[in-house]
Amino acid sequence: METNPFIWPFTIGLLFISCFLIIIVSIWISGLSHIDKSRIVHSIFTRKSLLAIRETFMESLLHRKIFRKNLVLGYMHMSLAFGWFLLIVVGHIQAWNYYRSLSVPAYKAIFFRYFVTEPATTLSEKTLAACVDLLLVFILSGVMLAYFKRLNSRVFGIKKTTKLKAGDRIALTALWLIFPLRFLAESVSAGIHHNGSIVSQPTGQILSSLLPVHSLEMPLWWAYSLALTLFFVSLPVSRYMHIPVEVVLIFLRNYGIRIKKRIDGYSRIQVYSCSRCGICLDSCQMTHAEIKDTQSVYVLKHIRNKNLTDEKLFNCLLCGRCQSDCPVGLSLNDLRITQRIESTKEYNSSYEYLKNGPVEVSPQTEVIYFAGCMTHLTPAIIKSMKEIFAVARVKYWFMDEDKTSCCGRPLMQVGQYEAAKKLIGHNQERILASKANKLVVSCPICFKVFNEDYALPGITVQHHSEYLLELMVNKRLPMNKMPLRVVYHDPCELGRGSGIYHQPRLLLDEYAEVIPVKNEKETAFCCGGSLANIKIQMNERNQIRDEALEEYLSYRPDVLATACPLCKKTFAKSNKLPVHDIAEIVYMAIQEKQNLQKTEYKKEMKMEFWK
Amino acid sequence: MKHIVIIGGGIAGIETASALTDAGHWVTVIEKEAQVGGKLNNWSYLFPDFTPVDKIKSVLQEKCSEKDFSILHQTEVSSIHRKNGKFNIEISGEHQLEADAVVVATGYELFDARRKEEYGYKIYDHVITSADLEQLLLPNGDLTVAAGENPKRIAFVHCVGSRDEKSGNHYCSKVCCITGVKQAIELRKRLPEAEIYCFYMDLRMYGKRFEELYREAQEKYDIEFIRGRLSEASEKIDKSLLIKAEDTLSGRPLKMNIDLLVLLVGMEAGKGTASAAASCGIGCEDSGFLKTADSFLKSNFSEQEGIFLAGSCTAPMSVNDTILHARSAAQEVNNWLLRR
Amino acid sequence: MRREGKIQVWQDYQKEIADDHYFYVRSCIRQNFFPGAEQTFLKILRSELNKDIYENPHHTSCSGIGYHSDIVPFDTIQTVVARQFALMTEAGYQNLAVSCITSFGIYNEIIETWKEFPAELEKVRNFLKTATGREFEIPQNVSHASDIVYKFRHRITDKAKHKLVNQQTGKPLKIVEHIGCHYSKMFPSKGVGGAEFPHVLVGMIESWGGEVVDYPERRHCCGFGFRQYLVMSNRGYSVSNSKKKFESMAPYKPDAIVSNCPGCPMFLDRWQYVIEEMEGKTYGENGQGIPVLTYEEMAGLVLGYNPWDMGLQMHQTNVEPLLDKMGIQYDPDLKYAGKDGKIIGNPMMVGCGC
Amino acid sequence: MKDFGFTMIKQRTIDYDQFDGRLLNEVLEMEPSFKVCLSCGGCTATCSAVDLVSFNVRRMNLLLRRGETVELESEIKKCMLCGKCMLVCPRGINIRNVIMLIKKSIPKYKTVTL
Repeated sequence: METNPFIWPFTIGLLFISCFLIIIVSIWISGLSHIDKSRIVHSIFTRKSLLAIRETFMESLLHRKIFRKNLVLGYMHMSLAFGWFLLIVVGHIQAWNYYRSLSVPAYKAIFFRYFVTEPATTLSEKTLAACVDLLLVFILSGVMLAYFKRLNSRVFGIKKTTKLKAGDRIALTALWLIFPLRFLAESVSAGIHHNGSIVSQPTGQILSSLLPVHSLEMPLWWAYSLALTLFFVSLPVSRYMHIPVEVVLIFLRNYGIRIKKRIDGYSRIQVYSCSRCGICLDSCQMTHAEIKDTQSVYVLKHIRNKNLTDEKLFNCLLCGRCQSDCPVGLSLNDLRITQRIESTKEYNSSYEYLKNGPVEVSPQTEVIYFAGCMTHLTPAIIKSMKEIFAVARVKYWFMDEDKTSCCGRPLMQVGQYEAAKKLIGHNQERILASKANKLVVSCPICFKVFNEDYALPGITVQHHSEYLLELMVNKRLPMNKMPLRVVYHDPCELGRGSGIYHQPRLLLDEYAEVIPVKNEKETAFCCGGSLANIKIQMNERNQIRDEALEEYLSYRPDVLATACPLCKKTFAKSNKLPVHDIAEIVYMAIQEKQNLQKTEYKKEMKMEFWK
Repeated sequence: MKHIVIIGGGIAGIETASALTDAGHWVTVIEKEAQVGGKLNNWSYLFPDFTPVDKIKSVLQEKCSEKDFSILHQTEVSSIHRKNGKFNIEISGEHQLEADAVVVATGYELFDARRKEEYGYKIYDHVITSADLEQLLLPNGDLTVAAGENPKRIAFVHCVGSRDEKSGNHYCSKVCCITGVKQAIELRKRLPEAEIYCFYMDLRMYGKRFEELYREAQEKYDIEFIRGRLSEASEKIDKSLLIKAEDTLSGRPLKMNIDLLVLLVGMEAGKGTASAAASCGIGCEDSGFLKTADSFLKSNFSEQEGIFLAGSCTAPMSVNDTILHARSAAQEVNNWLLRR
Repeated sequence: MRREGKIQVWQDYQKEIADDHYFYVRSCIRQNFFPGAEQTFLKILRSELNKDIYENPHHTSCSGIGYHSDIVPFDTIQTVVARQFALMTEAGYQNLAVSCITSFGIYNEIIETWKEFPAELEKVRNFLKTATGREFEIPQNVSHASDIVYKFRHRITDKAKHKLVNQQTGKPLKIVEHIGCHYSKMFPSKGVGGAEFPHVLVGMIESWGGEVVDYPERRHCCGFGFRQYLVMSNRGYSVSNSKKKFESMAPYKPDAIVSNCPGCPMFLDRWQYVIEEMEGKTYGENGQGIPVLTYEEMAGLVLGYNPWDMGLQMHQTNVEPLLDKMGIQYDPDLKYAGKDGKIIGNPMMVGCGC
Repeated sequence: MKDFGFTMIKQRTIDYDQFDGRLLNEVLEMEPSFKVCLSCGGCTATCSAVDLVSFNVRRMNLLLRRGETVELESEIKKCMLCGKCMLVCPRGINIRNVIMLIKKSIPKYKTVTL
């Protein structure tokens, strides 16, 4: 078969990147736990693989999530990813069709127009050639948008864009050159050999009338090959690693593999799957406090480059807003926690002072109530809960009324996993010893850790908003809708952290009027008080809080309701509007009704008297 | 026209004189020094905003030269007698003045730090008072210690001569805490490399922007505050000082070597105040400051009808408070004269 | 250090010291530690200064050590002190000359108590009368023996055979003065020069040609502290206190330490030996200790008394370096000779710097 | 060495001249808000660990400022990082970061204090 030296750089590059990817993915997968490996083995020939393929198509090629966020940005990504994919596929079909063989080397497909100088004759050849031309135009439109985005990102609805490093610059330059060069090379060849199709032929004719196309043909094909090579070679050190790695990620995720409390192959895959699109920058509230270098995209980049500092790693609220926006669906919170565990593993505490005595709880106890450390600084919540328990005639054990260890979540958030396990073990023992089967928690921070990291077989863990809703539905609480306009603020650990959005709203709706706001549920703001961030300064927290409050205030609510003592304290400090926990509002309504009944009863008694 | 004699030409005296002159009275100020301004002349910059003292002084000077009241310099009062509803004031040089009302504005004296012998003021080379430091803080002030080097470690002692039975003063001088903070900051600006410590018993940041300045001292100027009163200082062979205190918050004794010790001296009722009190038969508090007729409503009245009090002869007072107290004294004198 | 400042303080604290006719009360422990010191004092007063000083063999301990160790109650010690006064009154004296700093403190404390609480005085008169049948007058003047030497320091200078000057270099000897805590820390006005900058020893040293070393831990207690020393396991506290002083004075390279207290010279002397044994550390020149003297011994040396007659061989830190510097002639062979000139044997414990 | 039946007593005095400020300086550089501690003790009063063990958060400040790293290391480990102290601190000090910084860096500077 005919050949030309310019195919060699491309072929070697392709070989290099293929080997590199096979080796690195093998290393990552071999670094998974036994359970995860058996998950792969048991899932590979199941429906899960089909789902993964579908997801790959929808997300990696069509970029559905980006489309949802922004049409132009979605089109740009789709044109490049899906366009290039189709170009490769159609290019190969074209080559197979022409050579009547399936064992055509890749370069024959990629440099088809160079090797096949005669014009297309059959209908299939003509159609395929036209397809290739159109695909190239499609991709070029995306490249044009990418040029434009670099110059002006705001058009794409992106406020900030990531900064580039050398590897990224090379790969980006290569990527930007590949398609224009191919188009030029094909057009020039078409100008010489008249073998072009609907777009390349006219372009070739124009070029041949303007330029010395004969002397340009070889340099352009060489340049095209070199651009491809450059792209392949720079891929491992650039963000474009996400293109192949994301596919692996999608498969593993569909097989049920999740981030562990330690760094493993899967967490490496997550790190390499970040495309550095920068969408996470937009949702990050840290920017409200002018903190602009600690966002997920930067942290993942620093992890890859092994230059992550604690100052950046720990300067994050772990609110999870970026995670719900991430087009790749990375587990950004868990990834960061894993990294924190790694960073602090040398200095955990052992809490030898924790000693469990006998737990004396009456056997009729229906509920264990755990208020949480923070709740002890918001006694109104505790009082409301106690009163509601009394109204509903619930027998409960107030587990942390005094002398109780912390739940362990704050330690977990800063990566002190081993230390957290000690507290968890200690509390777990007390909870199990109580023999009750329901644990009601007032603090979402505690709630999350009780739910996820405690082994409490046979015990239902509920946040008090869920529990109060249950009491209400079971008619154990009186109803009274107050004329109170309420904005409900989703606490991060309860909302995005535990997926509890509806229960508090349903409950609140029975006792007050809930006004929907722009940023709520998945996109709800963080109050700024998060314990997960140990680096942020108080004034910065205030800035974040004020920005969130501004939106809430624009709805002119009577009360800002929340379901977290920390959110309550954080917002209340601003002194801009009354802030109440959901339990307080329920209790307020119940109390109001009881008072009303009393007055009515008195009135009746009076009337009775005058009769 | 009524004649009012004001004893003392400090801030309080001049301020009262100026206001009473404006009200149309004939005013004579008796000042024992050659110049007016009193203790203000010892100071360079004022807390809490580092206002140069010259700014206040020049306003006082202006009032002295522009307003029509007379000042008898280097003159002291020997006795005051009431005669036919008027006051006969005998002054040095055997002159006599007749006045319808008298305002005592004799101010305060700085505590003589030598009385706290254990701190070695005037014995150890590098122990100075806040008043001494104030002069050194002027742009040309020489802060160098032994061997002509800048001090590397400096300690301030709060409450020297205040809140101290051993000094005979049970009261708080009010202004030393903030003076210490102010001077520590000024020192830090001059000596960015030095370590600066304040040994305090309580920090009484009672005034507007005082607490903020204290916080700034910690946050921005790295001044370290150690709770504990200095027990003693001793000079070492290299003229540096060994100081001892209890770090009361750790509950352990603490010693450190320093290059400069600044004693934040308190205020005392001066000799002038005592003699003024004796000569006109007005009472003194246990603290030695002059007794006011009532602590809420008559803070400018002495126990003697017609004798008024202004400024820090009644209690330790900041410049700001003194000005206000003097103005209210003028108001009270004027009202009283009109009523007669 | 500014001398003018100190002079000001010294002027502020001048006390009245009786001129003649003293009733002498001895120290309990000094008679054991440095028996020559009190003897020297009496000799100086009687033969050099021609003063009348009387001591009554019936006088007892003031019981101050027992009092400070919480063994002797206040009523008891008041009565014991009243008895001393009765002896003085009976002998026709009015001026008390006290050898011991502890006693000096006790006498002052009790006299001041009687001034503040006259009922106590009446009670004690009654106690004494009932117990012994004696009556007493409160002394008109209470002086410490060092006050008296201070008062006549210039007359001693006039008779001096030696000066506190290094004969080799001609420079004044550098001398550390240590004042017993109970001399003026309880009542600053009862001490010459007050509590912070006492002048009593400074005055002697300077008028006899020496130079005083004022070092940071000058005011610090020697560490005796009664209970600290009397209970053996507590002696670590005592030695640590002295050590703190040695560490602080060492940079000044002092030639001698002089004290006016019974306990202090004993501890400053003995602890140097103990520290050398425990830690191998010495504070004087050439691996020697710093010689420690009482002010009487210092006066005796100035007046040319034989060091062995004054009992300087009883010191555990050898005094020879100081004697050499002052150019005092002594016979090393007679150091441990008895009164009759026969050698009575070297001590079992070898002193510091040997 | 002769046995006299007693030993030298360790000084209780904090000798400031022996103070090793490296850890303090590092912590203050990374968390400047710690400079403004007033030693009010609010943190200790609210501390969740205080109920369970003898522990004093306020004293961390002093131990650090006096260079007592040995005691500091054993004390600091008692903190459960619950964050209540930060909600009561009148000066808005980022206490949890201080604790984490000390825990991290203390092994570097662990010196036996005399």
